[in-house]
Amino acid sequence: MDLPDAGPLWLSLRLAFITTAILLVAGTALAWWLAGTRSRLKPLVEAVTALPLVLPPTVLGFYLLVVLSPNGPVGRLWLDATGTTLTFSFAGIVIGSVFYSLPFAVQPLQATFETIGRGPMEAAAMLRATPFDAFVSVMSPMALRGYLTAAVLTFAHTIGEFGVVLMVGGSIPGRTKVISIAIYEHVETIDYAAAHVLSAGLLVFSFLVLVFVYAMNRRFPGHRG
Amino acid sequence: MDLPDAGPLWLSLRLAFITTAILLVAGTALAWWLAGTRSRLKPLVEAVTALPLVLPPTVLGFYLLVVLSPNGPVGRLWLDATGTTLTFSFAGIVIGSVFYSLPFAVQPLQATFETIGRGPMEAAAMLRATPFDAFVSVMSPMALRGYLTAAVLTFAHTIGEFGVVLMVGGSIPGRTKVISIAIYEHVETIDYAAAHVLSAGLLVFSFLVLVFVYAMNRRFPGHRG
Amino acid sequence: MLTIDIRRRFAGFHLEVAHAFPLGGITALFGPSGCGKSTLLRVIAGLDAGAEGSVRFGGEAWQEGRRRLAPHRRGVGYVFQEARLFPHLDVAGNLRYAERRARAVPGRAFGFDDVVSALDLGPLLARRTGALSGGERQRVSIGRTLLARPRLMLMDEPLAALDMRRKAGILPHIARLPEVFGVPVIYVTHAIDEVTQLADRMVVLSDGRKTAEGPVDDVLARLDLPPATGRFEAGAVAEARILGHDRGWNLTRLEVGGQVLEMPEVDLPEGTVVRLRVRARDVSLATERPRGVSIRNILEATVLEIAAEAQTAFAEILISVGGVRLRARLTRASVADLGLTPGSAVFALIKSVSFDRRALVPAGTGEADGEGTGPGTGHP
Amino acid sequence: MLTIDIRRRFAGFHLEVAHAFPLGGITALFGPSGCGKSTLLRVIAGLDAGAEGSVRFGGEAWQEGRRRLAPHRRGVGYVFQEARLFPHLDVAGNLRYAERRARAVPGRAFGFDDVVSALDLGPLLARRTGALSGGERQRVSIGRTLLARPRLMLMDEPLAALDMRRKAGILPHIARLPEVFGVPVIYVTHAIDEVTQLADRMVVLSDGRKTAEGPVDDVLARLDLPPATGRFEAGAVAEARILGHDRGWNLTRLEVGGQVLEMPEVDLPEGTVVRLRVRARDVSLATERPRGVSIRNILEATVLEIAAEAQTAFAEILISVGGVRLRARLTRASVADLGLTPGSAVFALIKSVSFDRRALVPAGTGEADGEGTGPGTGHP
Amino acid sequence: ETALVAVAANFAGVAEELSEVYGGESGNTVTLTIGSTGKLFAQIGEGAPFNAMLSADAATPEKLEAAGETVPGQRFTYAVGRLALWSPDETRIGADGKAALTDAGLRHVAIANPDLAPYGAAAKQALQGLGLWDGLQDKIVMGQNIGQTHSMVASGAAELGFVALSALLDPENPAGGARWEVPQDLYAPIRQDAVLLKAGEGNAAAEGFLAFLRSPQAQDVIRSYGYAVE
Ligand SMILES: Nc1ncnc2c1ncn2[C@@H]1O[C@H](COP(=O)(O)OP(=O)(O)OP(=O)(O)O)[C@@H](O)[C@H]1O
Ligand SMILES: Nc1ncnc2c1ncn2[C@@H]1O[C@H](COP(=O)(O)OP(=O)(O)OP(=O)(O)O)[C@@H](O)[C@H]1O
Ligand code: MOO
Ligand SMILES: [Mg+2]
Ligand SMILES: [Mg+2]
Repeated sequence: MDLPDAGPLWLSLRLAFITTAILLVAGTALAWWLAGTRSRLKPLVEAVTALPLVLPPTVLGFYLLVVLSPNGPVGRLWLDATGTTLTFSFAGIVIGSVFYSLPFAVQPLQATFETIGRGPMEAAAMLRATPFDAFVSVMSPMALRGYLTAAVLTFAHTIGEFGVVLMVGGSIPGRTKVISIAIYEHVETIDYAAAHVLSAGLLVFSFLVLVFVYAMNRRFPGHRG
Repeated sequence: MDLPDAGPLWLSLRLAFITTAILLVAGTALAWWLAGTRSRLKPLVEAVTALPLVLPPTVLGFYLLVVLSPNGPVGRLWLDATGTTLTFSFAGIVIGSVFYSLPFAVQPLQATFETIGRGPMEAAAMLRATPFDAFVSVMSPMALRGYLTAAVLTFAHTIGEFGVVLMVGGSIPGRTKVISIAIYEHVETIDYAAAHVLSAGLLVFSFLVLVFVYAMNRRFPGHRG
Repeated sequence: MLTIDIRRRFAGFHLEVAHAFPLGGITALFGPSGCGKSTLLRVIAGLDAGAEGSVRFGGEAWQEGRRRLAPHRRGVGYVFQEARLFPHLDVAGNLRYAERRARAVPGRAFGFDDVVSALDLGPLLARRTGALSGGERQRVSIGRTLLARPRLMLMDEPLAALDMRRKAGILPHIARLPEVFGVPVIYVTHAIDEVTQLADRMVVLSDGRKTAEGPVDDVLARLDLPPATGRFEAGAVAEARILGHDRGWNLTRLEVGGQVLEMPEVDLPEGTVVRLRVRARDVSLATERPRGVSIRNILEATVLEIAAEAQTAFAEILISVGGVRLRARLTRASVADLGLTPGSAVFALIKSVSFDRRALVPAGTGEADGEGTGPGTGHP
Repeated sequence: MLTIDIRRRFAGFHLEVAHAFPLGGITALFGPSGCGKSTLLRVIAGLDAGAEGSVRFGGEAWQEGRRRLAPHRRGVGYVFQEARLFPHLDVAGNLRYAERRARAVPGRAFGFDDVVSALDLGPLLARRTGALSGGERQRVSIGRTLLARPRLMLMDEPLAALDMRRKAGILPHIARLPEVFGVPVIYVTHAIDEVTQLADRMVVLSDGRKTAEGPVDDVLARLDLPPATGRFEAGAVAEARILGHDRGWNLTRLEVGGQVLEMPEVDLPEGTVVRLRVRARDVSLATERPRGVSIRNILEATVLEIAAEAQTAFAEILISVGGVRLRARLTRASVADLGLTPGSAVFALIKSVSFDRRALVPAGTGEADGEGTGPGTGHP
Repeated sequence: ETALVAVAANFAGVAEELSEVYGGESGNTVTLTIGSTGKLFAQIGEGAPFNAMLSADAATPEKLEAAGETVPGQRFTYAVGRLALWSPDETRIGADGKAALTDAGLRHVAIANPDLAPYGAAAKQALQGLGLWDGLQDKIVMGQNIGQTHSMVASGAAELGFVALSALLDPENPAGGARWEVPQDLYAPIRQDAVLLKAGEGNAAAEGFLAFLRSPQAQDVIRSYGYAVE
């Protein structure tokens, strides 16, 4: 057997890193708003953030495809702005992944923010920290465990997910064919040996990454009792 | 158009309820152990609980199929014990869902337990509460937000997921053909109208459930700063 | 006896204490911030997994080496320094939580309502714990612990957040715990007035070591303790018998060492024997009986001992009033001016108003070991 | 001036206070637990979103109706009742956090090391905040707030968790804040001794309303305040001039109302004018000059006023010592026995040892409005 | 020149070999993207950049043509799939496949979803032809495509399954066990059609590859995988 092509793995890692990065930032904003708001809209927004999970990935991918394609509103804008289509492009699968993994980032962050409460932010404000400064320098390190959870769930889920990415991205080698699609295709085309190798590699690699992350978290503990 | 068959929806709801219930219990045990342990194994176990996410669902389903089939170790035991196969049964897709959604339950719970710390448990012990009692009567209500997150992620993900369920369950109408598979089939067979109806129904239904859950959570707030 | 012999090592701090706490009355654990008081309580409660040594409660081994009896089986109550109310329950919920888990104490019922009224918790019952002031939180915490009917109460600076009036309202209840519940109390504080008002005995910790122990007044009177420990509050305790009351002037007459002493009226029947705390700084001495002074208590006494404190203005004089030992704190200059020496006959002048409500020491619930006798004991 | 006129309504509690705090010196906010002290501080700091009314700091409008200036722009420092250290930083990290965000105060540098040594934080610097004792936590919190160089310090019972010696070590630093930093302090406490030692003025809150305000001794002397407010500590403050020291006996002689008084030696030069607190309960009266008593201070005085307290043993007598007003607390019985009436000539007997270190009142840092003059002001 | 060609999963292995051969001969590069037929249809409708499509059926290319997504007149059948009943357990299937299907110890038969997959429709027809369809209802489990169906059997979870003969004959990776090639009269031919998509108009690589598929050289390869050709 040949050595499997490393391309899909790099693509997956890029996708997962970018998706995780975007979601940690955007998810933070949304989670922070949700944790602090007294708006009557809060339960509605909370429900909406969980909705992407409810649809089967392929089906969600289908709707995203419709929205992002040049016939759709978003795809049209993108095409006019960049001259390229959003569907079947790396940018497109990033958007798909971000949308689909949104709950994995928002929910743990919100839960952590709410559990920590406003006390530390108040203390920081009394030391002249602006809300943004206080958030960055106090709230987020205290919420480290929540960030870890959000990052791990988002990252792992983006690595493993393929329904949305396949639909929106079209499995184009080098552009949108990520490792999960590659493995999926090996199984579908009954090339089990290749599937085993890739799966084992992916599992071992992910395991090592995760162990490293968790071990670091243990060495620099955040807020513990 | 006919009214869509309600069978897959009930099946999905049953599956999601049972999976969520099992995971809230089992996930609690695991998350509690992880939050409290000083074992050197902790980062390893933490990494392992996130691993199911890394594999594409269909591929994970394939491996589960191997393990759960009568030729596999678990399936053999089950067959000997019950006379029925685990694969292509409701029990089998429950196991598959539980396994796949494990991280969605364990991670938010662990994060919440760690953020709360041991103080409240100590206080309860000083009021003669056994560890179990203290956990049930103090820790878990304080961790309400974490449970909510775990339940919503698990429930929604189980409703929407179909790769694992499809593989392990074999899409048997009335037994293992859940709503996500039904919607998927409509999309694949280019019956978009039916897919839209089912998707819209599922979204609206899920949205209402989620809004209700979040609104309740707001009316009976747990621990807020 | 609660017998401990424990070690706990943190980076930069080492606690090593052996002590036997009688299971009766109130023992104050006193010492400066950071000396290890809370740590010691945690070890006794079984909350510190890192401690070594032995903790024995009567016949029960609570800790032997690193083997520990689970905290919830020890039946100790713990009022934490930071209250630790359950945020998901309202105030009533917190109290009921404890009540439901209490062990019945036959005979000596002390119910929810009693605790609520004693601690004035009524207006707070429906409150979320997040909506309590600092002092309110602490009162709820005390009430909650009481309702669990512990066999041993550990209290970690429970009154630090309370104002003087509330303190005064709660102190008597704490003082009566050993009597009412047969529950011994170990009471951590750095407030010497709480020690003098509450405790029968005290243990002084300093930097992780026990530096003094014994009856409160003996310890407070020790000359080798650092002055900040409470020299200002030091004094002696005299046994006194109530002779009668003067309702018109709101005074109570007592007999001390065969002589009569007056203090603001207390509500105790004639003949009661009480322990009266007399602060050294409230005692003046005279070589002739003064006349026409507002000071009502002028007792004949003999100087037993004089300890001048070098580098300070002060001297401490041990006197005998008909065999009862009292202390007087004077300036060294006065000692010289009056020519006091051991053996001098003097008059001790004690202002009646110097007896505030702290003056009466709860008549110690006996240092007898409470094992098996107290109503709260006898279950695991 | 910090001028507030605010309302805050909770279910079951209603705070409504209008007051003008001079921006200089230390104002004690005093009142029983639950009276609204912390709530008032939170409103001043801008942390309470539900308050209505106005808060004006000098020329700046901090709150007008429900429009509020963001808390972090107010430049107030807040020592919280529960410390609120940042758990993800060690002690040094907590201090540096504040230091980095401080506004430079030209001329009056007061660095990290000064704070560390003043509060004895050196041994704690590398500690996790979770590994601090209750008192240690509070010291770090005070240090952190100082290092942020606030324009106004709000302190919520900062010393409740500290022992007497540590308290004594820190109090002078707090007392000097207004001088050293030009930073006014509003100091919440229920401990009357902290009020008497620290504060120039006090505001008494009771159940959400301001019930008294003014210089500390005036307030404490008011007869209409509930006795628990600190009657026991009440007294009068007399202006006194240091005449000289008796190094041999460690005594200092002062002139009060043209007469001489002795107290334990204080380290102040001859001629200094000080304010001396004399507790009413430490003053006895006599109709003839006693002889041969250890009480060294026997001052000629005239009775001005007698207030008997019904239902109690006590009476409070206002006397004049050469024009200086002092208070004496006697039993009503003694007043009758000595036949005291306004105008009686008496001798006031004051034990020298009754002057502890609390006796000298910091020479008030001037009630002048500090706006624009203090180094900490002038930025938004 | 390069072309992006969408291929139905069941033909992916053959297509790979063919694209290599074609690439070597023509100098053009053909990149394959694999998908289920339904998904590919949706993607093409939304502007997927595929130049050509090798469908698993005949109906989808027809629909694409009707929708105007193809270069008209280029549709042709590149392979005819054949159905096999397969078990990894050699003893499961004897000479008569029907006997294996009526064995009392049989718990599950896997087929592809007849609504989604041509091989599934064929399997259904075959079972109906054998008169077993109604009787086996309890035992039938379905994959969404022929690949999943194959996995269900390969894992041992289903004792028997109707799979693509091509998957069993893969020269690199021949399947063991026992098989029964379903008589072709039991099901309508599984015609797999190819079309040139609009995006492939004028793309020499795509047009060339489709032409190559019809060459005898390519047809030999296709046959070697167990497909028939027309
Ligand atoms: N987990 C820990 N790790 C390291 N040092 C600790 C830990 N817990 C406590 N200490 C240190 O041990 C010493 C004793 O702490 P302890 O809390 O027992 O003091 P304390 O006497 O209760 O003081 P306070 O009156 O201020 O509450 C302190 O110096 C504290 O910093
Ligand atoms: N969020 C809230 N909701 C309802 N009531 C509240 C809330 N916060 C405070 N209170 C009530 O307001 C009153 C004043 O509280 P505050 O914390 O200001 O008291 P405090 O004077 O600081 O008391 P302490 O000395 O005990 O800290 C208390 O009765 C308290 O229970
Ligand atoms: O290749 Mo198919 O679409 O599973 O018959
Ligand atoms: Mg402590
Ligand atoms: Mg308060």
